[in-house]
Amino acid sequence: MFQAILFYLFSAVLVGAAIGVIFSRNPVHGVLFLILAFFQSAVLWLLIEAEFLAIVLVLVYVGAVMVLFLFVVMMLDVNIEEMIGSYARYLPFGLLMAVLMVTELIQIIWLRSGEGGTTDGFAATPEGYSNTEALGAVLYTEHVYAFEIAAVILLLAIVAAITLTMRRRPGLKQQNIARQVSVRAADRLRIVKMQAEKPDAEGQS
Amino acid sequence: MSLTENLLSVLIWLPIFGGAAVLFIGDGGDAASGRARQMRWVALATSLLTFLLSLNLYTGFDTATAAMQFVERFDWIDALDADYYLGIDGISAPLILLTTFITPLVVIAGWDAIKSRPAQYFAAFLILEGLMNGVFSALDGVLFYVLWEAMLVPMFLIIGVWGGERRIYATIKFFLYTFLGSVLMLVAFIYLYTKTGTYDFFSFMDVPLSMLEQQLIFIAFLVAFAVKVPMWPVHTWLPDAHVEAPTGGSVILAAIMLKMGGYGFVRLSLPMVPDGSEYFAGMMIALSLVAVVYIGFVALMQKDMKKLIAYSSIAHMGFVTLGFFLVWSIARGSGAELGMTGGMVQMISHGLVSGALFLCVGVLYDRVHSRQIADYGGVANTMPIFVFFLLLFAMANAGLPGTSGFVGEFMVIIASFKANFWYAFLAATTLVLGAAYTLWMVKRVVYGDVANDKVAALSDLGRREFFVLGVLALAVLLVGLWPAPLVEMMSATVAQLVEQAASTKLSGL
Amino acid sequence: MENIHLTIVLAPLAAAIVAGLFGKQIGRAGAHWITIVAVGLSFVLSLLVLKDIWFDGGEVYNYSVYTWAVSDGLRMEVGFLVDRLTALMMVVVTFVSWMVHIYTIGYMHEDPGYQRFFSYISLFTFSMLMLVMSNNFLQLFFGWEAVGLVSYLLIGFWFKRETAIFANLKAFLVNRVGDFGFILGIAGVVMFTNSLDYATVFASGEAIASQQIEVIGGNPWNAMTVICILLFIGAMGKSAQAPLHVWLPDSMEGPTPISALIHAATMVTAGIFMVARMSPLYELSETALAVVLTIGAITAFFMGLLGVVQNDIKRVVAYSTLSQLGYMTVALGVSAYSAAIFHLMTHAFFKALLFLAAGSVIVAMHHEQDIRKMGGIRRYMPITYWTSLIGSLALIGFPGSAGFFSKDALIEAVKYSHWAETDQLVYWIAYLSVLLGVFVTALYSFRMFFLVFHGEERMDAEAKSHLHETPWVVTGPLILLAIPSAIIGWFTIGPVLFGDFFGDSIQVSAAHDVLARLGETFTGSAGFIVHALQGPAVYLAFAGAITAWYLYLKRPELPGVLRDKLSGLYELLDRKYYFDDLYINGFAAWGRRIGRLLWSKGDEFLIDGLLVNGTANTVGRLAGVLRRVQTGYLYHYAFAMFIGITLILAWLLWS
Amino acid sequence: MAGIFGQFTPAAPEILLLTLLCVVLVVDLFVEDEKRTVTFWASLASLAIVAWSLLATAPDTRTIIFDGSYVSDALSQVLKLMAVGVVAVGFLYARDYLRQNELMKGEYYLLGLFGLIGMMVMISANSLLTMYLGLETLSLSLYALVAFDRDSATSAESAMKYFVLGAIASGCLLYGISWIYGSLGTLQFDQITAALNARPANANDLPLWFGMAFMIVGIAFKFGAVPFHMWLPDVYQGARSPVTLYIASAPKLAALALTLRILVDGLGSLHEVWQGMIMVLAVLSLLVGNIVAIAQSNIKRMLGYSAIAHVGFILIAVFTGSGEGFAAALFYTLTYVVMAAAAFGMIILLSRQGFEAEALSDFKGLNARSPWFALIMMFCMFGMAGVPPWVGFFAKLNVIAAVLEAGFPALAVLMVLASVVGAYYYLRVVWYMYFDKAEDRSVFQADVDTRVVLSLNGVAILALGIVPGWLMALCVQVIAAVY
Amino acid sequence: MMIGLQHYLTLSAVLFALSIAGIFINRRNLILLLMCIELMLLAVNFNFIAFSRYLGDETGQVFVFFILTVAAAEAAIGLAILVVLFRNRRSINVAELDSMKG
Repeated sequence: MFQAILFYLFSAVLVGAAIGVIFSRNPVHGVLFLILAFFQSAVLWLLIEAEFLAIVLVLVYVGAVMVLFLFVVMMLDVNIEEMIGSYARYLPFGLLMAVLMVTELIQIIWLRSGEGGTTDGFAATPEGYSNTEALGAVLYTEHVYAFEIAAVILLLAIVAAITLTMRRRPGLKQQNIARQVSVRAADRLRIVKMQAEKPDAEGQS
Repeated sequence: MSLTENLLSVLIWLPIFGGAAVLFIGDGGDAASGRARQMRWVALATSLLTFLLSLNLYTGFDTATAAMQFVERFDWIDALDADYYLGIDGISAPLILLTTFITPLVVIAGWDAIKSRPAQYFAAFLILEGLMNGVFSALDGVLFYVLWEAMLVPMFLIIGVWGGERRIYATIKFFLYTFLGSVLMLVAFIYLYTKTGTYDFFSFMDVPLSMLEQQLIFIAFLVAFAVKVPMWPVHTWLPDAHVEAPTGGSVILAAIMLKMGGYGFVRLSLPMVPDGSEYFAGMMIALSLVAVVYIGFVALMQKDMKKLIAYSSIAHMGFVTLGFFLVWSIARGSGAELGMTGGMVQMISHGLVSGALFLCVGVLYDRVHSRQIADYGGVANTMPIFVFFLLLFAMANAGLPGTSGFVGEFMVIIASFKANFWYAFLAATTLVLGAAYTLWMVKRVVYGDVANDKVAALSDLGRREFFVLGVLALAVLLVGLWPAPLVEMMSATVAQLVEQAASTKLSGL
Repeated sequence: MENIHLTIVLAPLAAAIVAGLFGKQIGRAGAHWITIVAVGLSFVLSLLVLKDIWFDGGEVYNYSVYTWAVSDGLRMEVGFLVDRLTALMMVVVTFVSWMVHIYTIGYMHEDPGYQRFFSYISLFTFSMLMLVMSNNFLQLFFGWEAVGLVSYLLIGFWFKRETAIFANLKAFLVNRVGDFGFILGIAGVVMFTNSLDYATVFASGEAIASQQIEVIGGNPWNAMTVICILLFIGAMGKSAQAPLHVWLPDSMEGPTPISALIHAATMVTAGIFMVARMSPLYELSETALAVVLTIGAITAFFMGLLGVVQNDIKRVVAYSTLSQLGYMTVALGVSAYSAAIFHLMTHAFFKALLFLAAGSVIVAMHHEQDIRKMGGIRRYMPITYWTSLIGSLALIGFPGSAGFFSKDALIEAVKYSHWAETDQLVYWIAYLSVLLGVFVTALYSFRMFFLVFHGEERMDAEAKSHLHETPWVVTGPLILLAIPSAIIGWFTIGPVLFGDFFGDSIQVSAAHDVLARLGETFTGSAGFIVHALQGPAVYLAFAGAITAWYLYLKRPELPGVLRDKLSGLYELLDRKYYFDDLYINGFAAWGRRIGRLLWSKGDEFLIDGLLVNGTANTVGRLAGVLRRVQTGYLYHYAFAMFIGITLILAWLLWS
Repeated sequence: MAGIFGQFTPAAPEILLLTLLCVVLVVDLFVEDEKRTVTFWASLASLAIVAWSLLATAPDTRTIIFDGSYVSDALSQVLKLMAVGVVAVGFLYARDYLRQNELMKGEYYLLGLFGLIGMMVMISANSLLTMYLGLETLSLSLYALVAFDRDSATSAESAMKYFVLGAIASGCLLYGISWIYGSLGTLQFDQITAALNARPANANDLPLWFGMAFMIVGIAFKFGAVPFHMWLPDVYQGARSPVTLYIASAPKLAALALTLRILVDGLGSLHEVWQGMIMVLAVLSLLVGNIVAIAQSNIKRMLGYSAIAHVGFILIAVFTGSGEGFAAALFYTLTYVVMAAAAFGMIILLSRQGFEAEALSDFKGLNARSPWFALIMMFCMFGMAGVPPWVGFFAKLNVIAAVLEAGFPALAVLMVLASVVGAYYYLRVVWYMYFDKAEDRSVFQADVDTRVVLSLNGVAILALGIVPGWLMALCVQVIAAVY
Repeated sequence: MMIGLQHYLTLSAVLFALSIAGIFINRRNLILLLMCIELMLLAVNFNFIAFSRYLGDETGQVFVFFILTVAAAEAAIGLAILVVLFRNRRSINVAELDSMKG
């Protein structure tokens, strides 16, 4: 029962945060609402004993990705006034779609799920079960291939992000240490031989 | 590997490779360059050689049998069970001969007339020739269809590149119209394939089919062939294509490509779906007669010579389909073959006559650059020799006995009388209408006093033009005066066709 | 003998080809020599054939030269049937043709198309011979159309003249209308006999007559009637029977020699010949004969009437030809085929003579053809005058002339024909027509004769100064034709009409055989004249001639008065019963109108505009609309995706 | 190879590719901008080695390794080889263009190779997890590639659209996977099949169907099937031509693998359920693709819509659910990729510094400028239009045969009619090339090797059409070996 | 009543639907779109974890682990593209991204 109260409480906040995300006019608020949503999710995951992922979600996701979001929002310095737009026009459509989608999903989750809409709690985990250990056990054995691909994806993300955002701006003054060090006198000084006198008048005409 | 064993392949591939060679020799960007001259000679030599080789078809042809001759068969696409399967019988051999006969003439006719990119022009015609020979000899559905469609491409380019002012509209219309027609045939082929597991025409002929299947397949075939023939009311691409096409294109289009439709009916529709064909025979006859009468009237009012000849082509091809679909209306053994033979002869004759007429218009067009009847008048004053030929072909077009144009019409009218008096009555209106539109045009173009300076400045036929028209004139007269060899060539096959058309495929179910 | 037949046919053809294709090389003289020699050869050989078959009792030749084509058991061959009818026709054709060839040298000597002309008339001779010598329907049709072709070419010989090229197109098309029926008739023959061969077809005549054909549903007609009428439509075209006669007067646009040859003596009689040839078939259909008779009678009288108001010298002769052709057709209609052929033969001579004489006048008058501008030419052109007189007398049936025998026999035949018993209406139409026709014939013939040769000289001084007799190549044929026109009836009436000259080539059923009945009283040519003097025809002819004399020589102002008094009638005649108006403003104009309508409304608007381009445009428009769905806005894209998902889910849930 | 690594042998190409990619990455780091071709050649060499390893390490039979994550079978071999080849050809075509447009950076090749890894993973995926990861690898490289020209606003715009929509699509795919996982308790295709077959007859399949529907959304998006196609024209147009070439060619192979693996390997027993959905998508694609393409004036965009139409054909082949249909889909995809490579190769060929040959009118008068390449482009166009004797015809023929075999004649008729509509816009290119006067007479700046390969590519379209038998037989064999 | 699978699934469904609604409603800011996508992935994660717990099978959680990884990479690339876009256009307004259409 206590669990149920917690579930409903956190769920309510989660949904509220989600609504906040989609309706926020200021992207900073949006990111903050999203962070709130992730926190609520982490708690809900803890409730069903998915501890490892709950922690990962907070540490990795909120700690890194959301910060990245925030960072970009700040960096782009988007004019918030400009961003304020009318939701009204597409709100009905959006809500209609959302309601339809929820209705359809509820249909299969509750109304047509065979057991008549009742539900049991999750089975208890066996004694001495460690979520992290269990995950670790399969992650590096059964899913090693996937794990490697995930690594590739991260590498790819690095390469891609650098490709897209790193740019040498033209006109930017840069030092090339190697060239500075390896410089020789001949590169710097040019001795030009010239005639001592001015050319004569005929030559000028 | 002897020539006769692989004659058909040679007739297909020799022009294609010749065309490729012509393309590679090129014209150096200048129609008068030495390279262009070489290229022309290669083109001519290829087409002439093809013609000479094709004569073997005639000499080696056994008229006594309806079976396929000069058969070649190799595995081609195992996954589809489609073979490289060639062979000819009495209905395809004359058409191949017609093709190989007309192509050198077209090459000669285009010798000097084509100024821009002549190499591509000649190459297109040679490749087209090979493909056309292929269509007439293919006995495998996939092969047939491939060649059938591939033919559109050179013609599309010929009209589009060397055509008149509205060439793009005309050629796109031509392509899409005929493409639309043929894709349904493809569906029919594949359907038959799913029934038989092979694309062999003979297994298509043997497989029993229900009435509904036959009707649907017939409609699919009909769309393909009716467009090609063309039958009313899917004929409107033809006048446009003809008008805009260069002379050679018009000639090939009229002389051979239209025959594809008629050929398709006898090669595919009648033997493969006899019951379906019988079911629709009444409609086909009606459409044919509409073509004869309706188009006759329409042709009367044309102001453009090519358009007029194009419309007259439609009317004449109406006789072809009329002849073919009379089979079921005539009591057994009393003349059904006559109608079909008439239709076949009409195809050959129309090939010669309309080709020649288009060449004649081309002769005028090259000099005056107008196809409008109103721009001419009194050509007889300045071009008597040309007028002689034009009159001959006009008379052939009007179906005068002694010319080839008469033979088919005569046979078909006689056969249609056996079927129904009114069929013959409407068909025979062509005697009046055909003469009316052809001779009225002749009157306005040829006769009268010299109409304008351009006509006054006309020079009579050059050597090449004389040769081309002369050869065609001889052919027209030969077929008109002595069609027996041609008819004999077809007779066994036609007899078998009538047999096939009359038998039912429903019983095997 | 086969070789002789072939030579007869092919010699003119060869000459035509040489003169036509190599005219430039052989020159003018070469062209006329080669054709004259060739046609002369044909004539001589034809005489030989006639002699062989008539005097020597030679056999009838019926054989195939080569097989044109065979299909489905139907043998289509080219072959010759040379019997007495054929032989007679061959002689007539080659003789007149030969005369015309010679005459042409003089008539056309200034024309630039000299060689071409000789080529054409030689070709015509060939075609006509093919027609008459045919032993089957196919070749008959070939010759039939080939003479039409040459006629077309010759009418339009002076192709710079707008009237000439109008006339030749008209002639060809009207002939084609006839041929339309003709080919259907042939098709009918094939349908019932599966043969094109005369002998086979004639042999199965009874079989055909016993069958019926439903042309209009529910109304079975006798097959023979249908076939014969269809064939006769062909004859109507070629032999210019009303209402397909309109081309013949216009055909006078051609040079006069061919008016003589083609449009008087030979080609136009092809229809008569054909029906005579088909006598075994026509005999089996009363209805068809009635049609033939009626059409012939109408043509004979009414077309003659038109001759009275014509002022063009050749047109007068042309209408006379129409009328005479009507006479022949009437003879066919009363089953007096021999009489028809007999009249055909005499007519060939005297009508060719008349035309050539008219041509002679025209040449002398420097191609002036209006008889109102002539008069008194007798003095300048004696030979032409006398030969013309002979021709005119023969035409009106002056006792003793060739025309007299044939026409009087014909009228007798009508008078005593079986129609008097079987169908009074048809009988009286025919009989009155031929009788009154005699008067009319005499009237217009002598009207023309007097206006041209007698009376005051109405030509201008310029023309008068050049007026003189034409050279011998013109007058020679006139004389040569005048001889048979005058006398040939004397020798031939007996054997041809009442003897057994035609043998089996013409078959008449006993009930119809009026000539046999007449033959019972026939005692010889002189007797025939005596007998004829007791009938009305001769007197009507005299009356006509006298009327002409009175109106045009004695009281030349009267015709004008009459014309004013009878202006309605005159208008009717002047406009040729409005046939031309009907055809040109009616059929031809409506044909063009229908053509334009079908083209612009059917082809261009409905099929091309709505269906073809309409479909293409619709697809194009659809493309324009559909591409607007792709707005470029991200949220619309997402929207589309989610609508897609939602619909799929909904489908899964609620379907 | 022996020991514990022996089991990795089938995956050797992927491993090699990754290794070589790292090598290229490092090499590229030390190459100066003027010598970027080194990266290009290094990439080509890597591809050659991978191709060799594909041939050398091919297992004879279907082999599943990595605890069911990875499968190697005939299908994967064919698709991977093709993908490697097409990527190599694309690299070659891109080289001159990149150089002229000062885009010659190693990243194009690197990202391309990353994408190839993604494709290979997808092709060999035997579980939904690896499939998803492969898909993401591919997608992420593509997003980056599209935005690759950092100075182009249109590129960035299309990349953004692609990214957002792609992310939504993969979200849907994941949602679907989660339902499948929840219903069957496994992610491996063979186990999914087993679980499906073992489920009780009266089981509630609705969650399964939902999961499948969401996954089909992912598949349809990847393929660009209507109504999940909206990104495709914009991306084709917005990306630089070499990138478009990349996107338009090889990923179709991966998409086919995605489709076949998920729908057939995994959910084959639900054939009746997905059939309807696929058909609706396919028919819509066919119609919308062909019709809207008519209205285009940008050739890349036009080819984008044409790709949508082709996807319709491929999906219809899959829809039949028969071995024949799958073989037809495989054949279609393989040949389409060849044609697309040649067509975009032509676009690249026509482009030059500062000039993107992307308007249809840029092809005007090509025949006068270069008859040979006009011919090649004509081959592409007629090939795509399905006109024989070019190979595109046989591709369509096979599909129609499969459809008729499955008993849907009306669908076959619809397909051919759509082809006729489609023929129009292909013809328009030919018409511009042959019938119109050239507006632009500049000389092509491509190197000989590019010209040769492009020519071969074009000729292959014809040659394959004349002798399509072996490839068809191969496809049939491959499919027969797998399904 | 215990809190079980279906509750979690429902919550996930609501989140999923909200993210969709967000994508529609938001016509201005691209960043918010990216956040909506994050929400969508969160919904998916809920599903996986719930099923994983329900089935007692870790694979689902492993999947979530990978989803998180990929989502991070995705966010990086997405934001990078966003930055590129902003540099070129000086705007991340969704409604202005319509230079290509039709």
